This record gives sequence, structure tokens and C-alpha cells, in this order.
Amino acid sequence: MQLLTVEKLCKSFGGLKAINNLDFHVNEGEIVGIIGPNGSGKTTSLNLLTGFLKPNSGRINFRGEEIGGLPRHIVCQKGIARTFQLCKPFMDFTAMQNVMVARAYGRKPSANLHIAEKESIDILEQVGLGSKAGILVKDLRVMERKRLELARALATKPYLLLLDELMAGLNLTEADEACKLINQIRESNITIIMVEHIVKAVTCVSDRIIVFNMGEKIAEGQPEEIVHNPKVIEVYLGKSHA
Amino acid sequence: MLQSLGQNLVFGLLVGALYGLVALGLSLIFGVTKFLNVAHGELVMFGGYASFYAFSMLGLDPFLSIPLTIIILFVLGAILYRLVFSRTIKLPEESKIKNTLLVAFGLSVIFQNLALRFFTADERGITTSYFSQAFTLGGVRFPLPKVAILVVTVIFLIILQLILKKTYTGKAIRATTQNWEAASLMGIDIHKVYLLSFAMGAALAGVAGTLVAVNYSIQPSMGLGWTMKALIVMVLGGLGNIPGTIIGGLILGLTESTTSFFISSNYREVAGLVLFLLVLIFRPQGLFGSKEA
Amino acid sequence: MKKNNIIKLILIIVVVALLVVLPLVIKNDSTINLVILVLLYILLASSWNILGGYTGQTNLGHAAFFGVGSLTTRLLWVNGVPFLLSFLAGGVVAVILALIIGAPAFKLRGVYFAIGTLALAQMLNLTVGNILPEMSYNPDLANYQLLPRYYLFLGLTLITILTAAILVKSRIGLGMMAVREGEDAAESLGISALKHKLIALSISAFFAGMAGAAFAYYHVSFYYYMPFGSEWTFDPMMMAYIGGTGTIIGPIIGAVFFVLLKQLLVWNVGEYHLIIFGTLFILIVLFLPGGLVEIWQKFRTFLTKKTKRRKKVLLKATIQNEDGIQRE
Amino acid sequence: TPAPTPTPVATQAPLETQAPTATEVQYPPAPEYIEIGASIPLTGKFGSLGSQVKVGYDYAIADINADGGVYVAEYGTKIPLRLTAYDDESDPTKAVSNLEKVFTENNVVAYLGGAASGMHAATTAIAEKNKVPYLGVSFAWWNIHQRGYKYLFSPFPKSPDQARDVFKALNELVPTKEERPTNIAIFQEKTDWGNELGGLFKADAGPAGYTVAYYAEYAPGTTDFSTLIMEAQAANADMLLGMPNTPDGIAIVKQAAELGWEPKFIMLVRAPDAATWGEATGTAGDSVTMFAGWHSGENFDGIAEINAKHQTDFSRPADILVGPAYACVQILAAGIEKAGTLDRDAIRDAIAATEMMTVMGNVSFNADGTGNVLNPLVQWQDGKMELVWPADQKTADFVYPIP
Amino acid sequence: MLNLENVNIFYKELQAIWSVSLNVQKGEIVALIGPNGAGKTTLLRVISGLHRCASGKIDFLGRQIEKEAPEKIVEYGLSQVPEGGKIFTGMSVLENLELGAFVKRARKEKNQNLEWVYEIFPRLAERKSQQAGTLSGGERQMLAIGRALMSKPQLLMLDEPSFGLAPILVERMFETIEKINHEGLTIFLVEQNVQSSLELAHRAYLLENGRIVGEGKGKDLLTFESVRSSYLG
Ligand SMILES: Nc1ncnc2c1ncn2[C@@H]1O[C@H](COP(=O)(O)OP(=O)(O)OP(=O)(O)O)[C@@H](O)[C@H]1O
Ligand SMILES: Nc1ncnc2c1ncn2[C@@H]1O[C@H](COP(=O)(O)OP(=O)(O)OP(=O)(O)O)[C@@H](O)[C@H]1O
Ligand SMILES: [Mg+2]
Ligand SMILES: [Mg+2]
Repeated sequence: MQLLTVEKLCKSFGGLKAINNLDFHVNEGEIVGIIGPNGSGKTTSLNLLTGFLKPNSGRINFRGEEIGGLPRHIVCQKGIARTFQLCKPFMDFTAMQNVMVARAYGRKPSANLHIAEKESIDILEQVGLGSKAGILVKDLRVMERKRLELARALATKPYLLLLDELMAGLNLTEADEACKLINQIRESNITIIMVEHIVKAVTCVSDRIIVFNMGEKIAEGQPEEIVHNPKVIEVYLGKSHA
Repeated sequence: MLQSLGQNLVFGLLVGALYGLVALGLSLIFGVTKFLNVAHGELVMFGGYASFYAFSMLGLDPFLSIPLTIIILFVLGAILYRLVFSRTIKLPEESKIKNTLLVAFGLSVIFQNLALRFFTADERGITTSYFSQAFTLGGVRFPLPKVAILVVTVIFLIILQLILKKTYTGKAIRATTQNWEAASLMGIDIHKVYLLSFAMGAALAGVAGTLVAVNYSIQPSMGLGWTMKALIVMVLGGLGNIPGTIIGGLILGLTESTTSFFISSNYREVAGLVLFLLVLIFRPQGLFGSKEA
Repeated sequence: MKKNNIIKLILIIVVVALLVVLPLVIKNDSTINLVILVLLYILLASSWNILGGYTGQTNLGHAAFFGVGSLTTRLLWVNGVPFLLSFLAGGVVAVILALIIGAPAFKLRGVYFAIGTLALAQMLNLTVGNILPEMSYNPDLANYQLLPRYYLFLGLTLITILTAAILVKSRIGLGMMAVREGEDAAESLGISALKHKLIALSISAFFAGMAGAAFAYYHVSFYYYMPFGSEWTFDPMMMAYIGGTGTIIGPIIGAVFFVLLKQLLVWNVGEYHLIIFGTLFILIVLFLPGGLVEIWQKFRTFLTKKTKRRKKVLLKATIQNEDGIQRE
Repeated sequence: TPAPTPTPVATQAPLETQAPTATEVQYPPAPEYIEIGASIPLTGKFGSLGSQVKVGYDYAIADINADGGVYVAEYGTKIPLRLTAYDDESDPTKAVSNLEKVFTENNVVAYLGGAASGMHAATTAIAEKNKVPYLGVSFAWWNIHQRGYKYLFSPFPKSPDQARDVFKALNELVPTKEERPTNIAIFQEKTDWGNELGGLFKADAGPAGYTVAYYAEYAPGTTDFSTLIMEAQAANADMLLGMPNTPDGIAIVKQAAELGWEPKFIMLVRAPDAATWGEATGTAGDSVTMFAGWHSGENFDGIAEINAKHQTDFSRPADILVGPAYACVQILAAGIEKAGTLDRDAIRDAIAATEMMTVMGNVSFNADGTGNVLNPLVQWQDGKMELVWPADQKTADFVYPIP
Repeated sequence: MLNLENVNIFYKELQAIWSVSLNVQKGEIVALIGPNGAGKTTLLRVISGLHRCASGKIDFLGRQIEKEAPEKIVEYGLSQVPEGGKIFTGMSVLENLELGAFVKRARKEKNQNLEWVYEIFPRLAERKSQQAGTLSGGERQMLAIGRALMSKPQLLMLDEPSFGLAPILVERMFETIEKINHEGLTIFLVEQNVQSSLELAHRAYLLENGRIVGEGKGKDLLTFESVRSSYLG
């Protein structure tokens, strides 16, 4: 069943067509990877999905509802959560408070703050930050902040989770760990779109990969097919991956 | 009627140039250092007193005393930077703006009261022998002291632009504006750049002060009013946008003069503020600001 | 933790009780006046703090709400409307103004918001000065009594502080602080930034308006535009920063400190009082960026660290350190 | 005309000589000082006015205390005056707070005023509430006296005097009707005192033989008056009346000169009161007139001494508010002496019955607390403030028309 | 050429680097690898003078530089390409490059160096008048490196030049680094991309939790089991 359907989506900045007639869909329970050269419109498309940008034209259908151009907090409440390419945690909050905010405001918010607090601690444990609940974000390490960002997104109880370069700056071992975490999240019935440049990680967890170039979809398919697609090799992967 | 409208517009433009000049220093300082120096009006005041005393004690023509004013205010700016503002440069931008705003408040209180002690509360002004001379163009009078505002403003705008665009120092200033850390990795001494920009901003305030003393009057508590004008012009022109600041000043001047012509002198100031708010609402980055900056 | 709370509660009750009996014990108008001044500034600083400190929107136009509240109350009261009605109207009108300007004002961010609100307050100041240049007088000067005014201020201040305290512990309060910490992130978590900012602005404006209303009742005579002066924004803001923004106690400490210090200097130092005040102020801002509250917090962490360290040493003596991770 | 004074005691009655004769009376122990309180704007926008006022108070108190103080019959001795004056930063709220402080802590028997209408309006109400006699100068606002206040006294010319006298003086000084200006331009500052005085100017002009050709309001703090000036010029106005504050006044005269408007007569009631007016405006401010309330060139007793003192302290003769402030203390001291007690109401009644010579001439009070005082017209000539009217006091001839 | 001895670094009370010693010899490519938050960036910032070390010695070409201001260190011939490039977005590509030659030593040879940089990155020559903020991610990295080269350094430090770049660009980036090294520049490289950087580097150091935990020839390290398991997945 299709959870998300994007049709003929367009977005331009001034003269620049960042997204051009984009069509794709995501099925329930899937992990879809998005790759593409720098500046090909990956982040922009996530911004369009989450209401951070308004599309110039086109449709975004999520669970049978049109969501293109809705305010971003509404999009979240409808069940799409995201992480940012550059982490944006609440610096002066503790890890727990960060998650609590999401729990108190996301989809199906907790009835009161006490319950939110309890649930937040559970979520922190899930991403392996259980012991850091009371620590201020400014005292957390980069990796921990990324996990927190994920925990926060999860705490909004999304149907669909959008991850924007969550693994940038990780080495392959760290990326492996992150992949495990993502697989774990999938178990709890959350559909995932991940944007990544670490090809090994994307191919490893994704059911399907979509390739962007200059705001358009140039390829789509199983990870196996994609890494051998000559067009993808030419614009994105380079010879070493061939 | 038409002639007096013309006269009105001319005066508006000339006054506007002064607004622009007052805001120029503030804008330079804010653009480069992100210091919100609300004691700017007090620097204008000091500039005014410097040329006032040069005029009344040394008999120096105010326009000839501008270099002297520049030197005094430049040094004052450098001292202020070293003593006070330099302590905030490592802060993140938001708290830097906030802290400098507060510090500058303290400074303006101190400056006002020092001025009161040393210069007394009396109004001062410079009236040269040629102050009422004017030339007439199409029935519209151009009094020399007011025309001088425009001339001086344009000169300093050009000088500043040349410094910023053509010299290495200017490039260093602009680079520091954008990213001080990267700038210091280029071998730029950012302390020097900050000091220089702050002192230059103060010197510009001093020049504006001379013009205020010639065209209006000066007094220890005059600062706040000019600071407000400068803040508004700075935002109107787009934060840190140097030519935009001058144009912002001109627009404010014109708005005020046309309001008093068509509506009433009662609403001069209000009209300027209304314009400002409208601009902010419909073009939040200011008239000439770029979105990115 | 619990013990701590009880101590806090007792302390609060003692202070409030002292304030309640104060005018009955010290029958001295000058002291009462001074306390009223302090209460007025606590009101203003605390109300400013709801938007400026907790929601992160540096509002340089707080005087607009104070002024509108004061103007409304005074105008109605002078023209014969019963006091209580005029009094409440002050707060209500301030909220209405807040709602009118809120939506456009919150389109602006950062410095733009700050200077935009400054301009707004200045505009109101000038307009009111143009339309109502007359001095207004307290309608019942003959029966002027300081005591009811004192209790009005005291009650209002307590309500403001209580409201703020409850607010910041609530869900909405959490949302407001999240907006302060990062608007983009907050919105991506389902928080409507505009809504929260508007709520904060309205509450902030309401109490500022009520402060204005009380001021209108208190001040024997003043110009209608006087409460719109920018000092009604800047003084409370400085107090909030001196005390510590984003805390309940900060604005209170700040206001007490600010008013008392300034008065003491006026009375004792004479003509140099403002120079000294300015210098002290700058030193505080530069060397105590977190406000006076920071001194207390530093002191507390110092204390807890000391006790913790002692405990740690004891633990080490008995059992081996369980985890090898060093984190100092 | 002054209200008939109910007190039968002759004003100049030598009380001192009478009291000691009643030798056997047991006097209560006298207080160390007679406490007087004031809140004065020494900083902020009225700082320049406040500092002049303060000098006047200080001089007068020093003079009286040099003589041992004021004789108070109740205590049978002279008691020195002590003034506790705090700066209010030109902020009425602080002024109120200061007055309350001196009231409760120093238990003052009288208040002396600060400066400027707005400040007085706030502080006089406190005096009324506390029932403390209040003497204040440096405000011409008349309306404040119409509120039924009992404790407020102001030995200073008020708006009605000024509106009346400007035409009276002009008609006396320029006897030939043809030479007089005819078309008046009035620039009215949009404040309540501005409203009051502007209205009075307008009302008194017609009966005195003048026409108001142009009348405009402007907000205080306006920096640019070109619109007003051009319109006045277009209306053929040859005389300007206004009540700007000093910076506005400087801007007005400079811009009038720049725009080539040359009225024959300019009266700016308040702006030229700054001692620096001449220096600041140069030729533009020359020949501008005003009602100063007092002038150091008047020939009343005591002025010479004040001028001498001022000359040593500030190297110029006394500023215009020094005299009236000095007179306030003289009036107060006489009132206390006449009351013979430190009871505030008694002092208040004694002041109300004042009829005495001071450094500003003869002073008596009307029922509303306004004073009957000399209203001298001064004119700036060659950078100096000269007294030109009334004729018996003048220090220089009236310059007319403005060259 | 560059020699660190027992360097300790703190952020407030938090210690980030624990007595690190390392050296870089002339003509080498030395890589510094380690997990996230190990302190690699911190170390580079201290070497460049952007942050002060609490104790220890840093020696560059015989000069003690641990207390020098950043601009002096650049003057001595040590340049850094900071994390994320940090180009001046509001200026043109050319102006960015000119600023790279800000130090007096380099100003004289500005035009020569410009030629040289354009030779290495022909792409920059094509875009010299374009506003730097509109460049793509890869171009930004090129500009950042080009800018650092403009000061004609003896030693170039690169902080994660491959961060966030598409694989094809990463590949080109490493080729470029090798090319620059062949032209005689010594390179100190901080990378997450362990495979590629170890293949490239002559020597490498392993930094974990602020401590050096390993050192060796680049290709040798690649075969270490511990390195493979903790960095190469
Ligand atoms: N707010 C904006 N204004 C103008 N141009 C923009 C804006 N946001 C993105 N762009 C441009 O749109 C294009 C697509 O950007 P986008 O951030 O989506 O790329 P991306 O695929 O996420 O790249 P990367 O892998 O480097 O993160 C780029 O050329 C970018 O410069
Ligand atoms: N400004 C700072 N204030 C406090 N702690 C900091 C600061 N910068 C970095 N740290 C901490 O110092 C440690 C080392 O950080 P550093 O950025 O040097 O690591 P890194 O190895 O470069 O990591 P990455 O691979 O993520 O770039 C981390 O724990 C980090 O949280
Ligand atoms: Mg992206
Ligand atoms: Mg790093």
C-alpha cells in the first residue's frame, strides 16, 4: 500500500529549478534510500514533504491526504517526522527534555508531561541514550546528538521518518551501528526515507533506492541494480564503485 | 505650491542624507562585528562637541575640523573597543548582539553624564558666518550647510566603499563579517579588523556629529534620539548594507518631509516609523538587504 | 529534592507574609513608595521575561503594552467609569494590541523583531503624545491612599509570578522554550511557533497592561504618553538580564537589585550616581553574562560538587570504580 | 489684582524685635534645622533648567543661614534652613518618589519645585496630597493652577501674562502703528502648555490690533521646520510667536535664516532661556525675544550680590532661573517667619498672604497660587541677553525691526 | 616539520585531548583518523591557534607556535582548510582566493599562485566571478582548498575534506590531494573516510577519546584487525 505519493512536484529558487517534475512513491513499511550528487535537490525534496518549503506545483499525497504546503507543525502531527542535515537539538535542554517536547507535541501527544517524561526515557533507551537522559545537549558528543535527533523524531510517533544525512561524518563501523538502529526502527512499523552519501550504508538497509540528479529522478530500483546502473555511476558513484 | 513642494523634497533629501550618515557608522559596526552599539548617538554627540570646541576655542571652521573630529572619535572608538566591546567577541551571535546592546546602554548612561559634567546641560550649536548663504535653483533654495551634509555624506560613502571594496584591509573586514574563524585562518588579525571597524564607525559618528552641530544643536541627552533614527535607517537599508543605509536615510528624510507637507508636522516622526514597520512586514530583510545576510 | 522544595515554599511564604504586613508595621510612605516601585518593576521585568526570556523573542516594545494599559485605565477612570472596570480594561486592551501586532511582528526574526517592536512602541509614544498632549490627574486626589495601591501592586505581582511559574512548568511553557531553542526544530516536532509566540506575547502583554493599569491608579498625575517612553522597555529588560532571563527568580532579583542600587546611588552619591551606576551595570553584563542568578547557580554547583567529590572518595575506598570512563 | 489678604499683620512687621521682649516664655527645644525638600531634574532633558534652579536655592539658603537662619517665634530662636534635594533624572515617577522620601524621612515643612511644566504637574499633586506648601518656578503653564490646589505657589509669569504682555510691550516699544508687524505666524508646540499659550496668543492678537496669518502645530522634538517656515512665508507673516524648547528653537531660527524668511519680530517664549543661545545660534538668534521671568540686570535689592557670586562660580552674571529660585526661598523664609511656627498649614497660609519685595521685585499671590510678578521682556543682542521692557528696568534699547 | 609534544586541551573543565604527541615530516601525507568526537578537529584548531592548549609544545619549522595568534601561524606557512570549508559566501570566487593570499609573504606572489590554483582546479577559473554562496558542495570544497593554497603554505591541514560529498567527488578530492602533494606540499589530513585516506597517506595516527592509540604506515594500518573492525565495518 502506498503511504506517500509524490506527483509532478516542482520547486524553484529564483531561476534555479531545484526540483523538476518529480514523481515517486513510498510503500508502507519500506525503507527508501535517496542518493544523488550534491545540490541535486535531496534536502529540498525533504523540505517540501515536511512543509519547510511550499511547492510551486505538484501534489504530495500522504495516507490519502494532500499535504503539500501545509504548515510544518501540522505535517508533523499528521505523522511525518524528520531529522536535519545539520543537527538542530535544543542546546540548553537536557536530552530528556528534548525528547519530551516531541512527545508532548507530535502525533498522539501524551496526556500530560509526567507521562511524556516516562515515555521519553523509554525512547532514549531505544536509541541507546538511556544513561544520558539528564545531561545537557551541549555536553553531548556529536554521535550522541545524532542519536538524540533520531530519538526526538521517533517521539513524535511518525508513520514516516525522513532522515537527512544522518550518517554524514561517521566512519563505516559507526555507520554499521546506525544501520542496525534503523532496521530496529523499521521493526516498529515506521516507514523510512533516508538521504545518504555513504553508499554502503544505503545499499545495506534500503529496500529500494531513488537517484536524483539536477532535481529530477534519474533512476530507481533495487540497491543491486542501482550500483551497477551506468548513469548513476557516471553522475554519482564514480569509477571506484563500478 | 509646486515650488514649495520642491523645496520640501529638497530639504527632506538633505536631512535624509544626515540620517544616512548617522546610520552609516552604526551599520558598519553592526555588519562587521555584530555589536549593536546603541551608544552610537552619544558618539555623534561627542563628535558634535569636538567640532563645537574646535570652533569656539580654536576658531576652526567646522568643516575644516572634520579631520580632527575623526581622529578624536577614532581613538575613542578604539579605546571603547579595547576596554569593553572586545570582551564580547567570542560569544555566539545572538548573545553578542544582546550583550553589546546592554553594555552600550551602560555606556550611553555614562557618556551622557560625563558630557553633563564637562560640557554642562546647555544647548550648543555652531553657527558659521556663511550659514544662511544659499543658492537658488528653480526657485528652490539650497542652503550651504544643508548641501554640505549631502556632499560630506557622499564623500564618506565613497571613501568607505573604496576602502571596503578595493583595499586588502577592506576585504579583510568583509571576510571577517562573513566568518571570523575562516578569516583568521587566512592570516587576518581579526582583533585588528574589529578594532578598525569599530573605530571607523565611531569616526563616522563623529563626522555626523559635526553636521548635527552645524545644522541643529547638540546637548548631552541628544544621543537616544539619533540612535533610534540610526537603528531604523540601518534596518531600512538592510543590515550592514553600506549604500543601502544611505538610501534608507534618504527615504526616511523624504517620508518625513512629505508627511509634514501633505498631512501635518505633528505626524512627521510617526510617518517615518509607519513606513519602517511596513517595510519590515513586507520586506523583512530591509529595502536593500539580501536574504542570505 | 523534596526537602529543597519545602524549604523553597517556606521561604516564599515568609517573604510574601513579610510583604503583606510591611505597610502595617512600617507606616512610612517613602518606604512603601519604594517597595511599590520595586513591585512595579518586578511586574514589568517578569512579564517581559515570558516573551523575551522563555520564548526567546527580544521585545524592545514592552512599553507599548504598559502604555496602552495605563492609557486605557486612566482615560476610562478619569471619565467616570468604575475603577475596577477601567482597571481590567487596561489588561484586555493590551492583549488586543498584542494580538493585532503579533502576526505581522512575528514575521520578523532576530534583530528585526527587536528593532521593529522598538519602532512600534516609539510610534505609539509619539501618536499618543500628539493626540493627547494633556496632563491627566488622579480623579480622587482628595482621598488618595497609598495602602490600597500597595496591595494592588503586591497582588498583581504575585499573580504574575505565579502565572509565569505555572506556565513554564506546563506543556505550553515547554513548547515556548522549544521555540526559543530553535524554531525550525520545534516546528518539525509539531509545535506551532506562531501560536506559542502569540500566547507568550499575549500573556506578557496582559501583565504589562495590568502593570500600566496599576500605574495609572497609583500615579497622581502624568502625561498620557509618559508610560510609553522607551525607558519602560529598557529598564525592565535590563533588570531581567541582570537577574537572569529565562528564570522565574531572575527578573525579581534583577528588579530589586536595579531599583535599590539606583536609589541608593541617587541618595548617597549625588551627581555622579548615574556614572557609577552605568559602570557597575557594564561590569555585571561583561563578567556575569548569566545574570545574578548565575552567582547562585555557580555557588550551588560548587557546593554539590564538593559533597559529591567527598562521596566519591568514600565510594572508591570501598568498591573499585565500576566504569573505566573518565569524565571530569 | 491680588486677592485681598485676610491676615491683618503688616508684612514688614518687625517680628524679631517683638519676640525677644517676651522673655519669660519657656520655649520648646528648637529643631536643628528647618527641613525643606526638593526633587530637581539635574540630569536628563531638563537638566539645564534644573541646575539653574538649584543654584538659586543654594544661594538663597546660604545667604539666609549666614544670618543664622529664620526666626521662628514658636521656638524663640533662629533656625537654619536645610535643603535636601535629589536628582530625578527628568523623570516624574522618580520625582514623586523623591518627594515622598524627603517627606517621610526629613519631615520637610515645605517643598521647592524642580523645573518644567510636566515635572511640576506631577510633583505639585504630591504636595497637595501630603499637604506641604510648594513653591516652584520655571513653568508658565497656567492651567495647573486651576485644579484647586491649595499648597501650590508660583512666583513666575504665566501664559496669560505672556500673551497679554507681548502685545502690550510691542505696542509700547514700537509706538507708530505703521511700523509694527501686522501678520503673525504662530508655531505651536503640541503640548498642553503650548496649546494654552498658542490659544491665548491667538485670542489676544485681535484686540491688540494684530492678525494671525498662520497658525501651525508641530510635535516637540521636530528637527525640521522648513514646511512651517515656508507656509508662514507664503502667508506673508512678519512676526513669529512660539514656545519651542531650546533645540527646536535653534532649529527654527537657523532654518528661517536659511530659507530667507525675515520677520520683523520674533518671540520664542522659552527657547532662548539657555545661556548658550547666543553662541549656538549666532546671527540667526540675534534680536529674538522672550519672557524670561527674571533678568540679572533688574535693579532690585540683592541682585548685585547674586550676580557677583555667580560671576565667581560660573564666570557670568546669574542665569535667568537663579533669581526666581532665589525668590522662592525668600518667600518661604518670610512665610515661616510670619507663621512663627513650623506647622505646614500655618506656613501655607502665611505664604498665601505674601506681599513682599524679593530679588524679582514685588510678589503677591492670587487665590489660585499664581503670582503677581514682573514679566520682563528680554532680547538677545550681540550674543548677550538684554532686558528691554519694561522701560524702568531696561538694560538696553529694543532692537526693531530685526536687522 | 610539525611536531607536537604532550599536548593537553580543555573545553572549559572538559578535557578533549590527553597528552598527544605526533609529528609530520616534510613531503609526507600524514593522516589522522578516529571516530566521531575523538578530538581531531580540536587538535587542528589548536595547531592553527584558534584555540589554546593547556599544556604541551607545538613546534613548526623550528618555531614554537602554541601561543601564536592564528594570523602569525599562517604567515609561517601553515594553512588549514577548516571543517565544512567555511568559504566567504557573500564574495566572489576570485575574492575568496585573493583573501587566501592575505598574508604579506603571499601577496607578492599572488598572481603566480592564482595561476597555480586555477591549474589544479580549472573549475574555479571558469567560475571566478560567481558568488561563492551559489557554488555546489564539491565546488565549495575546491574553493576552500584553493583558498588555503593561495597562501603558498609549506604544510596544509585538511579537516574532513570529503564530508557530505557525493562519492564521485570524494574520489576526485583524494586525487587532488595526491596531486598537490606531488607538487611538493606536505599534507596533514583528518578524515572519516578511513579506507581512502589510509590508501593515500604515507603515515597515519589513530586518535580515540582524545588519545593517540595507534600509529603506523598508512597501508599497514589498513590491514590491522582493530582498525578494520572499528573503522571499516
Ligand atoms: N533556500 C534556498 N534558496 C536558494 N537556493 C536554494 C535554497 N535551498 C536550496 N537551494 C539550492 O537548491 C539546490 C538543491 O539543494 P539541496 O539542498 O536540496 O541539495 P542536496 O541534494 O540536499 O545536496 P547535498 O547532498 O549537498 O546536501 C542547490 O543548488 C541549492 O543551492
Ligand atoms: N566548543 C566546544 N565546547 C565544548 N566541547 C567541545 C567543543 N567543541 C568540541 N567539543 C568536544 O570535544 C570533543 C572533540 O571534538 P572534535 O570536534 O575535536 O572531534 P572530531 O574528532 O573532530 O569529531 P568529528 O569527527 O565529529 O568531526 C567532543 O567530545 C566534543 O563534544
Ligand atoms: Mg542535503
Ligand atoms: Mg571534526
